[in-house]
Amino acid sequence: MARIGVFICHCGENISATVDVEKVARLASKLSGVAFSVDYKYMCSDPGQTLIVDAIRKHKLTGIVVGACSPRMHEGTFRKAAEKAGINPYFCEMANIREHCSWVHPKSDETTQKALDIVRTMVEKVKNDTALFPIKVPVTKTALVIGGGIAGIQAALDIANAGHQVILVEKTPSIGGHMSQLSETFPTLDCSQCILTPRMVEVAQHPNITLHTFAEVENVTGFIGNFDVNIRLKAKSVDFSKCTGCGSCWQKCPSKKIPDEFNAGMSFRTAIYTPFPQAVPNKPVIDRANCTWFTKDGKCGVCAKICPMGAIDYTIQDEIINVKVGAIVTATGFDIKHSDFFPEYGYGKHPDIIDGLQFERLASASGPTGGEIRRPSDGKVPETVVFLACAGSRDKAKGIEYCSKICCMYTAKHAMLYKHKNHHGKAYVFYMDIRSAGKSYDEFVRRAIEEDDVNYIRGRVSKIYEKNGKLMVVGVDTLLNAKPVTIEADLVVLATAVVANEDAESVAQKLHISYDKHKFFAEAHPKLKPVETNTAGITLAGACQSAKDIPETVAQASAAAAKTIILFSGSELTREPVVATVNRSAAPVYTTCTGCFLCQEVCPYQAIEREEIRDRAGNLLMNAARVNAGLCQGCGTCVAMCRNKSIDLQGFSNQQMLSEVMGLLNEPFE
Amino acid sequence: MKELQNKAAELLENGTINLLIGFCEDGSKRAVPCFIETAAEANTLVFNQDCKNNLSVYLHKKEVKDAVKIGLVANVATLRSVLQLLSENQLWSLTLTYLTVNGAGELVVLSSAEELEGYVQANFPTCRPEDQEMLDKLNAMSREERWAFWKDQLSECVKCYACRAVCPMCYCTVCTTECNQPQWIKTSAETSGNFEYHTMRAMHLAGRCINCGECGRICPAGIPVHLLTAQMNQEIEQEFGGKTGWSLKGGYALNSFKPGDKENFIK
Amino acid sequence: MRIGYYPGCSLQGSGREYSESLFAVAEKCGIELEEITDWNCCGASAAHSLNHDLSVALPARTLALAEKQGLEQILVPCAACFGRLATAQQELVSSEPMRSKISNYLEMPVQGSARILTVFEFLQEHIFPVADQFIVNKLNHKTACYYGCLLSRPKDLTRLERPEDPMEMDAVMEKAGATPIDWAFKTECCGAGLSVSRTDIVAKLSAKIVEDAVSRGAESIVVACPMCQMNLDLRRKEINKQMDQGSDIPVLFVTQALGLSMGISAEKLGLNRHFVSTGKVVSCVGRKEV
Amino acid sequence: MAETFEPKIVAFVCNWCTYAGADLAGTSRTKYATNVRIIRFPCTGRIDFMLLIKAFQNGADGIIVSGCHPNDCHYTSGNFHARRRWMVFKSLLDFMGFPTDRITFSWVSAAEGKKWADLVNETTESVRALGPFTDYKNLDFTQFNQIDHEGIAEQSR
Repeated sequence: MARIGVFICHCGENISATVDVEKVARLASKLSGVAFSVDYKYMCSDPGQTLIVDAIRKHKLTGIVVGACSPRMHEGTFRKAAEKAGINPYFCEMANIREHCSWVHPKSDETTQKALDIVRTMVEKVKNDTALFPIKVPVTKTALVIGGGIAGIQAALDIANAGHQVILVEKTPSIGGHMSQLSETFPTLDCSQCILTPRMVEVAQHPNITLHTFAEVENVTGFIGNFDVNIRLKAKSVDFSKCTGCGSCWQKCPSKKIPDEFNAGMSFRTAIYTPFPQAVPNKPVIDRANCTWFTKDGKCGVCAKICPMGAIDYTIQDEIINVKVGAIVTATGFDIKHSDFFPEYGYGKHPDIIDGLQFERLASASGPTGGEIRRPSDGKVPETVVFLACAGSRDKAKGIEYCSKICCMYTAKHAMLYKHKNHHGKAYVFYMDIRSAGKSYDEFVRRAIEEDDVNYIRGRVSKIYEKNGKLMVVGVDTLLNAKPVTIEADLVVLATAVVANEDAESVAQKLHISYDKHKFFAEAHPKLKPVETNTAGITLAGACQSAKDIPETVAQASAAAAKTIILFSGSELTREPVVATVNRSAAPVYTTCTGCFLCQEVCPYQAIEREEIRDRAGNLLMNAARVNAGLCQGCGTCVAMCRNKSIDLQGFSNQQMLSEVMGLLNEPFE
Repeated sequence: MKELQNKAAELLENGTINLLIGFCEDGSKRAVPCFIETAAEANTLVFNQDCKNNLSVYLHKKEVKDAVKIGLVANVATLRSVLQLLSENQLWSLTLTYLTVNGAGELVVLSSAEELEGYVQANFPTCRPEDQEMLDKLNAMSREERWAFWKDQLSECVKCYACRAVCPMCYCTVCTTECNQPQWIKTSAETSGNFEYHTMRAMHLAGRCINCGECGRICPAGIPVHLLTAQMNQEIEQEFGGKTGWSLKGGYALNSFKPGDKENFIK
Repeated sequence: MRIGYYPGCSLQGSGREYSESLFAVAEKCGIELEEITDWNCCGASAAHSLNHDLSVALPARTLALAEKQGLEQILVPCAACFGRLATAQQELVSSEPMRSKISNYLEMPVQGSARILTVFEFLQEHIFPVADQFIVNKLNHKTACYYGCLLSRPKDLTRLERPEDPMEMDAVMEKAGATPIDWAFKTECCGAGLSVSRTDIVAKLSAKIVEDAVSRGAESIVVACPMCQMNLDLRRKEINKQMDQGSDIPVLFVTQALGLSMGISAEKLGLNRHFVSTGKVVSCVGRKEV
Repeated sequence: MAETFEPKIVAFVCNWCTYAGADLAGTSRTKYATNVRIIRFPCTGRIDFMLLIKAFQNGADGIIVSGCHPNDCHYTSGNFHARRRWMVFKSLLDFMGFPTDRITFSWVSAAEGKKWADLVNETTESVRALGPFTDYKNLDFTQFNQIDHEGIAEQSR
């Protein structure tokens, strides 16, 4: 027999001002199953909670209803109190008589009546509460980090330094990502590679980190704490155990006309190559799509002949390895639009209209021009350079409404670098707004404008066309007496929009994480869970979630690492027991589930699995659904979906919800 | 007819099937379901216009399931229900062979799910004219008239659950009507409870019912309950597309969605 | 397939040679154009900026008449007219209330169902398939295809494949055996309606266009809009004043050029109606490769 | 002296959007009709149509069903599934002649305290205009009446 305690809170005046709390408490005491009822000034205060604890003990209460504020406010508080008093915390329900009653209605009998109704409803619910216990899930303390850019590197190092195993997967032949392509970094203008390469080496040498370059995640199954991942190690065609990275192979490779990704297509590389001098690992792979041996079957083979260690092996095949991990950090990075995306700027047909990454390479000491800024078409040093911020970004017509965030800063940097290298050159920047929020960011931009006299023009550029050797940049100066301007430039740099990787969608589908309409991965909550995804155990780091600069990326990477380390802090993790369950009973019924599996489709978390129920002899008797408590987030869509109520949701069970409805509508009594 | 009998005999003979569910005539020459286990009995088989029963409903019965290799004499409606059942992961333990007679009056034997799917899609039935007529009539009525109609009809319901028993899609071992914790459906047969039951039944069958019409035909009180699901199916097909009992892949309208689904009824 | 034809005011006045050449070419290819009986002003002049309902009602009447006439396709050569008719059609089709409102005004039903063809669509779909057999001589010369604004914007209406750098007219000229140049002012503004009120502005803007075309070696400018043609041709004296050294580059309608390649006589194509002599182009006909 | 009819309105809402929206209405002290009683679900996907029937059966005059706007669902797709279920359920009730104007479906986000208040007020007004929901009760009354008649017939013989 239920013995329910009802505790009505005045919340100072907040409730008692419009609700006759004494009356509510008095009438509540008459409700069936209610053994004790009281009102008090501040239930959430220490004395208030003590009052509850004592009452539970004294009156041997089996459950309590706290008539106070919203459960979203204090449910936790009062459940703790209940637990302290020795009853299962899930026998505590809150009747929201403040937000939903006293605050929104005037002082009146109706308001008091409503408060009582709400209390009565929750009394009915609590009578049907069941003891719930936190769910424990075992955890494999190894993390998978996808992507070897600065985000992946940072996350991997943090997790590894906390003493956990890390598997780092990078799809290109070297880690380093876009950051390794950058020349200098804002707002300090320190050399990107100088700060990055030590980290890369650290990763390579870290005892807790297993590095797989030239590899991609094939598929992911399992759930938080227990992911099962297949990784494809693409055929390198080079036996790394033998290779010393001497480089004679790529020096001799005859196919030399392959656009160099690292230099943003502004130079060429060979078919067997290491992406850049500081690559980690610093050993070459064969790009089979462009290697004569593979394209013109068996022709060439120079590298094999030249290699002193006999490390070249054309027969190596892709290999799939299987790993078990407890958490996954997604750090797959971003891409940018290229000049061919802009019809108004000539569909990229002009070689001297380049994007930001290409400029980085031009300005980089390790770049194709050795750090001298020369234009691609004829290698001349440009006398006038025009920079266009917001090329594509914040432009509905281009389908990119968002701000790419980093462009304002790197455009200022680019202009600065150009001016530093060519004091007499002219630099113009067309911009919409300057978004330089960030530590010493605005100072940086001001410096470009004031000290390096970069000419900032507030306006857009409608078109660029070539006229006797010059690029005519036609735009508008919206400030002062707004007028159209045309600038004759030698080089134009488009700060093109930051976009999600081409394969972002397929990656998201492999990981079962959601993504926004621009294919950036979606965080679990825009404010309070900016690092987690909707799939428990998978976190996000860096620009795969949204455009970010380096400090932000590193911060988020460390945050993702922290989340992972928290998950690894115990040998098993505990989860809220508000999850769905499919009933099971003794033979010969086993379960009322008919195994139609129509519920599988509606689960956003792939939490509903197939269970084969067999007899002792091992004969298959029936198939039935089973909810994986590790994956279930407790939305209950499957419950409402199930025709014969074989699935139920703990904490919001059919019995509970129905009795709430009934309780609500039963006529009150005096 | 002879052809059918011979084929049945042959299948039973060569062990393709251990049990044949079909029709034979009872004393008063009415076609009734029969279960044939030996080739010898095959000559009692009949298959004609008044073989209306949807025999697929028997496939849920344990004693039938035990035969494992089963032949089914079926009209298109029945075949549709088998298709739907397969798409809902039922009948997994059975090996089925289907005997039917096509429009040209020739015997057709289907021995695989794929063949079944092909045949059903090629001979897909449309809504029975008499049903369509009723639906149109009801839809033309005013809200109050419809309410009066169903009130009147459902007050006749005695909750015998024949409509449930005869429905191949109602294969739940325990039905919500039998749930008593909580008690979802009033056990007594008063009209409000009947309304409750038939609403639930229609909701559970909406987008799954294959419109064989058995529930309506069987109802001792003569309530046209089959119209509820028929109407629902039409609306669902219109709103979300997809036919019931059409393919092995299924495609249940109520466990899927499109972000752009109709929501003009939502404030 | 019957094809309706809506001339609008220009093609009966300042741009007569446009319709003359259009009909000449159509006739050559054995295609009949059916003028919409009792058609009225498209509202391009002032109506559309003064009264929205009127801006829809005017073109709507023409569309209604076309429907009554049972026309499924209507060719609207004039860029401005096309803009108005297409815009109105879009409104009619997208809004049932608007439809009923307008048909009330017109006192006749209107659906906006007929397909409105730009001159490019007409040429591609109806002339191209048969053109080759009629093209007798190549217009061997460099030409600048000038589209202007109304034929390229807004892009959902004009349906050009690449609005910022259209190629439709270039394709026609290639067929006619000319060499379209890649230039920068394809879709710039010629000054349009300011032709009379602010000739000076027209001169400035048009000068840029002529200048770029000439500087890139074009020997003719080809247009498909009567307004563009008028500004670049009629206003040449003022334009030349804006340029270091003037130019006598002729400005043809795309249909005139195509007509020439089909060996249709200059008179029939109305080439004599221009202010800037078109003799140069005529003389290019059949000339050896450039 | 007939006083104005005060309808009983039951609101089935999801925890993350509409319940929070109602909380917001509270914290911003937005006043609205006292007639509504809220029942909290984790997600609109959890709301079982049977509960709506039960509510009506037990004397609710009107019902509000509300959750997150499309694409805002805390569980990404619960409200999309709910939307279809509602659509089918509503048309079934329509077909059976049930007065579906007593059910209001709505999207109310956690930020729309005002919208919640308005929704409650409008629904209260419209349901008040419809009057008490008797159709359901009458279902059984008519039966009793019939039985009753038969009883009388018995005696009169």
